[in-house]
Amino acid sequence: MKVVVQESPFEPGQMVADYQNSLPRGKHGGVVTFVGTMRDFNDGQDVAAMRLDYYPGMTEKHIEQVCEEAAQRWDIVDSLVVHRHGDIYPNDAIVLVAVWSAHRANAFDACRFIINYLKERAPFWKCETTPAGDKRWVEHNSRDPKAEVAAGSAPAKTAE
Amino acid sequence: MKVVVQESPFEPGQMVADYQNSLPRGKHGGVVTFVGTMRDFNDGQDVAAMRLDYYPGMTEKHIEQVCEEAAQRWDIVDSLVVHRHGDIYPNDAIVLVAVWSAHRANAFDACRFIINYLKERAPFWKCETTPAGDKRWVEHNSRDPKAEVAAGSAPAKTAE
Amino acid sequence: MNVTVRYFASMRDRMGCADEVVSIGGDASTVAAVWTMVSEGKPMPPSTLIAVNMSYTDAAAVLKDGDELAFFPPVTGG
Amino acid sequence: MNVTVRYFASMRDRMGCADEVVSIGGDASTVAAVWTMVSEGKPMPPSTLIAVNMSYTDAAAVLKDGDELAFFPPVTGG
Repeated sequence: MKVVVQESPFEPGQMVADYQNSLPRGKHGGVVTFVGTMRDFNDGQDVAAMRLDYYPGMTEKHIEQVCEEAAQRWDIVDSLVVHRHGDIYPNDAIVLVAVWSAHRANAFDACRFIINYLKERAPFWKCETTPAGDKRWVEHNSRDPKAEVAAGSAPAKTAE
Repeated sequence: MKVVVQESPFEPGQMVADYQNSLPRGKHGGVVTFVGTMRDFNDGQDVAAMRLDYYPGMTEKHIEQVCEEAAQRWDIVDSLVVHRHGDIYPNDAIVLVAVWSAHRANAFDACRFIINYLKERAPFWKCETTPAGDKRWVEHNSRDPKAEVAAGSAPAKTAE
Repeated sequence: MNVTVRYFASMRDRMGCADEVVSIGGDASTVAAVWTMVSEGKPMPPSTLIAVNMSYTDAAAVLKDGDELAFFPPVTGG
Repeated sequence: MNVTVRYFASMRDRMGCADEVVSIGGDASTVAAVWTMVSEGKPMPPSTLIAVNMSYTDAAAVLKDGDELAFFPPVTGG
């Protein structure tokens, strides 16, 4: 299991190939990956650039917890998460989640679980810049309609 | 949409990156990929090498049909399938399925659908070679327990 | 009429060839009838898959001149 | 006792700083009490998230000397 939060751009295919080379050879049957890419529009407005803030320490800890929870729930061989912070431009990879398993069903389920819970729990905040130079905080993420709502495991909401 | 059945080994990350570069930039939010890798064991026996036979023409046609069906069922941007035939060795990538979409849930669903139905319908046959040199045909694929059984769309079984 | 019959994987081993052209009297024949000819009356192995002109079908399908018929075991790709 | 309070994203813009150390009389205080101090009595924005020592918690949580408390809006990573 490896979790990396980094400022520099990365090539998802290269990260997956490099990590896979460190795994025992010939033991896993497949790998499912999700790569989230920066789009040049959001909520109907053009976006020229983005800054991604995070909470060093807490962010990595929560991604690791999500990966550990996935490894407890599904029979997987290993998982890798890479997430950018800092300045990001359209078409950049923002996040990579890769899960290796003997049977593909477990890798699909675990990969989807990790990205869904990472988006719910890991402290990252997107600040978008429009082509005119205006900045705005993204207020909420879109949800996967199939994401489970796990009572007690989502971030506490402070109803005021 | 692109479907390739080829004899030469391929680097999945490079195939995904190259195809993604041909897509309109900044329009898709993410890509889900599945890569199936040759293991060095199957049904409890060691496997040293494998030959993958196929039915040229019918195989490509059925993979294309599965990709088209996925594009009708889910709102996706594009899909890519690469599948090996011929001689394959442990740790080689056998199959790559990549699906791009604006919302990740559709890419997860469509990618899983394509690999499940490819495994059910596309005419490929694995012949494994043990370290001692014995050859044996693989008799059936493992199923994804979440695969739908679509009446009328699976290959006809000839009840004797 | 003539039909090309193709065999794949373990079916090819069983039949001893990759393909053959079968000549049938008359204008129509079913897949089952062609199987009986090429197999010399042996039963079709359970779970054999059948394709005509690269589309899945079943043993009751009717063939016409020039069709490509294929017999093969369950597929194991991916 | 002293508590470090950290703000992120739009909460940082609202509070005008990234972090501050808050001194509180006594041995214990709740998150809600610290919020009242740092905000000068303003209500907490709806859906504010709270973490103590990098674990999610709620406004009723009790703080001890040296804790790191954080306030931030809903997360938007991935």
